[in-house]
Amino acid sequence: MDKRLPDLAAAVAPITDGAVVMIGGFGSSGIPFGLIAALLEQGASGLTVISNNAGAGETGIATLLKAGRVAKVICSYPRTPGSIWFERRFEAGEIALEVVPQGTLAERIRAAGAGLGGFFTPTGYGTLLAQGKETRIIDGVGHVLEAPLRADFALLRAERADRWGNLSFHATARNFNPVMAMAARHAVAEVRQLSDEPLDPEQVVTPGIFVQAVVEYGVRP
Amino acid sequence: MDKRLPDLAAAVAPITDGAVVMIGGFGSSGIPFGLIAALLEQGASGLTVISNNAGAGETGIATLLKAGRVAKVICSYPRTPGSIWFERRFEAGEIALEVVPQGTLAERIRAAGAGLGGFFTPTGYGTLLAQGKETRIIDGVGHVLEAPLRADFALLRAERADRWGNLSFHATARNFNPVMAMAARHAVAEVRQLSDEPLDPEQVVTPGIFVQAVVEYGVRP
Amino acid sequence: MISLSDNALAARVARDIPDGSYVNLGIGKPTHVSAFLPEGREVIYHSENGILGVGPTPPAGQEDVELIDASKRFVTAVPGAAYFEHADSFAMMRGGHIDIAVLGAYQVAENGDLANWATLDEKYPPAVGGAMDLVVGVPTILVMMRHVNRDGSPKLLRRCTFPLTGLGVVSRIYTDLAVLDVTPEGFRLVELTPGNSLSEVQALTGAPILHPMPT
Amino acid sequence: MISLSDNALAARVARDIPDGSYVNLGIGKPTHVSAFLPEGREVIYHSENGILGVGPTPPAGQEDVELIDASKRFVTAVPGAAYFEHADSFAMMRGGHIDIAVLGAYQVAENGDLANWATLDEKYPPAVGGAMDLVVGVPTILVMMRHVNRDGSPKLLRRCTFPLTGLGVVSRIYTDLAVLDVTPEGFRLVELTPGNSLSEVQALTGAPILHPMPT
Repeated sequence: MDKRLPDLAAAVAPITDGAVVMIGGFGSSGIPFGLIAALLEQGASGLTVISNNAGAGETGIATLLKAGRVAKVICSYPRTPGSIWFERRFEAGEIALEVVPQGTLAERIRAAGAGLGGFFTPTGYGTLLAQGKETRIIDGVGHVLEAPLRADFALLRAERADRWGNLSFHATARNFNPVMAMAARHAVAEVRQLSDEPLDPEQVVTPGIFVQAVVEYGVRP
Repeated sequence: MDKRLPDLAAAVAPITDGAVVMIGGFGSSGIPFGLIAALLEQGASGLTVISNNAGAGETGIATLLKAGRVAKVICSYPRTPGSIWFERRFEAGEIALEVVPQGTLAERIRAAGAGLGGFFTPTGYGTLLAQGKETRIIDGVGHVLEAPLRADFALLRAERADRWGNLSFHATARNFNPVMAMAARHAVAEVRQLSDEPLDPEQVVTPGIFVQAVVEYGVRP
Repeated sequence: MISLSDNALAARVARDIPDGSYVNLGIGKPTHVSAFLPEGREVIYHSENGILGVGPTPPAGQEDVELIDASKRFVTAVPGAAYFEHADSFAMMRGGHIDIAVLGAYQVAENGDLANWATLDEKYPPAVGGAMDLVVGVPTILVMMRHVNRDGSPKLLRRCTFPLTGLGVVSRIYTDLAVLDVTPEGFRLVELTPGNSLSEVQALTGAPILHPMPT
Repeated sequence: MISLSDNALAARVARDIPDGSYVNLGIGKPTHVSAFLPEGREVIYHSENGILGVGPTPPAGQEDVELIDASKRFVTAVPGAAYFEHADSFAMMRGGHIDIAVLGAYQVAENGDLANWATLDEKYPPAVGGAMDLVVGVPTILVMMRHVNRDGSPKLLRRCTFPLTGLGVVSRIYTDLAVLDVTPEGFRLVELTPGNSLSEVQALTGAPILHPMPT
């Protein structure tokens, strides 16, 4: 078993037009900039992107939005300062947007990865974001029923990986990467360092069973 | 902030008659034998115990069952070889039993800790353990609605702790301990070693926010 | 009218954070509260992007680009810190483990409703972040904001007009002009910024302010 | 009738585990399958108590009392192993991440229903463990069991009489007498233990066995 790939292009090769792609990261940390650049190069379009943010400036997800590759964004916070490409595409009506409270986004992704059919959460009850959703009062508190959120692919950023696909992370670059690994049919991680030795089993954050391929991209942005 | 306690007796002192107590462990690993012995000594009775197993031989939870301190057991597998005290109390009709599929048990505990109102799981659909529960077909698959499971106290076993209550574990002694820490109003961990230095933040498995007290119990069973 | 500076307001909020608390500081001005914590208190700051134990801004040149807070500022980690992933981070928030959250607001209503994520401008894309999770899970929600909008219109209202973040969730509001509690009867004065009168502040508030507690 | 020994049956199951699989071996006899994996295959064994990469039994005196498998046997961890907590472990099972599970059974029905957790003895406390989670999440469920009960009565049936573990979940059954697939039409013979005839095996089976696939 050896999940190591030789380059970023090989890692994104399976992604097809119209795919649902989760992309890890929060703000500027934990974003797989190398894989996103390779995906831009590769050319797949009509993508649904699931991520916390929608890119900033001319980097990361913003490059996919600029190039018109994204049909829909599912995220909690598209309005990072400098999200000009998201704003342009949104104002022009060129992309669909589903805004999800951040914890519900993480939990919907986890539910998909954990094989659950949905969950009741108090988050968002009584707000615009619960409109059209099933609600229920549980122990006197209003709850919203939320569905699992799965993807065809996940593009992840990690610190180290071994040939089994076990991942460790660095500081707050962990964020959405572990849950997205669980929820995608095919999860690919760019890592700062591929390790010839197995990671310490006590220190594995994402076990390799959730990761289909790893590739080294040594740059820490 | 210093969550370290001087002895096991201090750790179990707040437990009252009739309390709901989660107890970590699976088989013989990750069981807080020191805290259980202290609880036996302390004398609280009429307890509801939530744990994967129901004790074996004359050790662990079996000592509480033998002493008649347990009114109800919620677990997945009470029938570990040698669970004689569970079997005696059960056959005599002296304890109530709720059997929960193991993954549903872990997930119900996590749901309580994560502030969720419940979840749909395919586990157990169409079986005796779904009788009386709400069911729903989601994407063509039968699901059962399961409720969060919370506790007044959690008794945990960990490898190391620092004064902030951060925990690390050893091998398969991790098991239910991290989710139980999340789901109890007051979680207490016995640890093989109290550390004067803070744990490495990358290697903390259970962050101290979930742990109210830690006490050293150096024996590894 | 005496209006507290942002720093003075942050210091006023910091005074009310007890020793030993787990606290989430919302993005923007609330992040400054930690700089004003009185000496001798140990408070653990949570940031929803996966850290407990947020420390001060690092010295220039020593930033770790992968160690940031929810405002995307470079931060440090204090001794006793822990890193974790997003589902665990929001379990801390939604599950009632964090003691206090300090949030900014567009509007707060006298019944404790909070509006802090969307305006009525339909061209502006909505962005909710983690505020909705905080308000349902954290038992004490402190709001820190200017008392009025730039045009002088009130932000403290009988009912919010902007889309809600949460229903009946606010415990206390700290503004540049006053501190108010949300009670079952409505806003109740806790204190006035020294130099202001209740009638002056009432005139800038869109709902009645109840008599102060006897002191 | 030729009846495979437990070891021979474990070896027969092991032959069908492809290289690179993630496999959960149920408690009891299925745990022996790993000892018979053909040379040259790397298979990662999952145990629901929190380990991927279960290795062989340690030498006497080198046991780690906190490193056990779901059968509560002392085990080792192979290179590439990982430890995790229970909710994550069952996410692997329920979420479809494990490729194959090998389970024991009291009864299997021709529609793939599995009964392996409770009998009809009401005095005996029920104990379900993790089997219900495995069968809903793992795409390939292999059952490994004796073909008949000790009293000679069949365990392969038109419908189970014991409480079910899961509905329509079994892919293939390996017994001491034969290997059978569960198909939409019912049990279909894959192979007979050499020396046995289909009619002999059919006589010990509580549902029709369809003609073998043409070879």
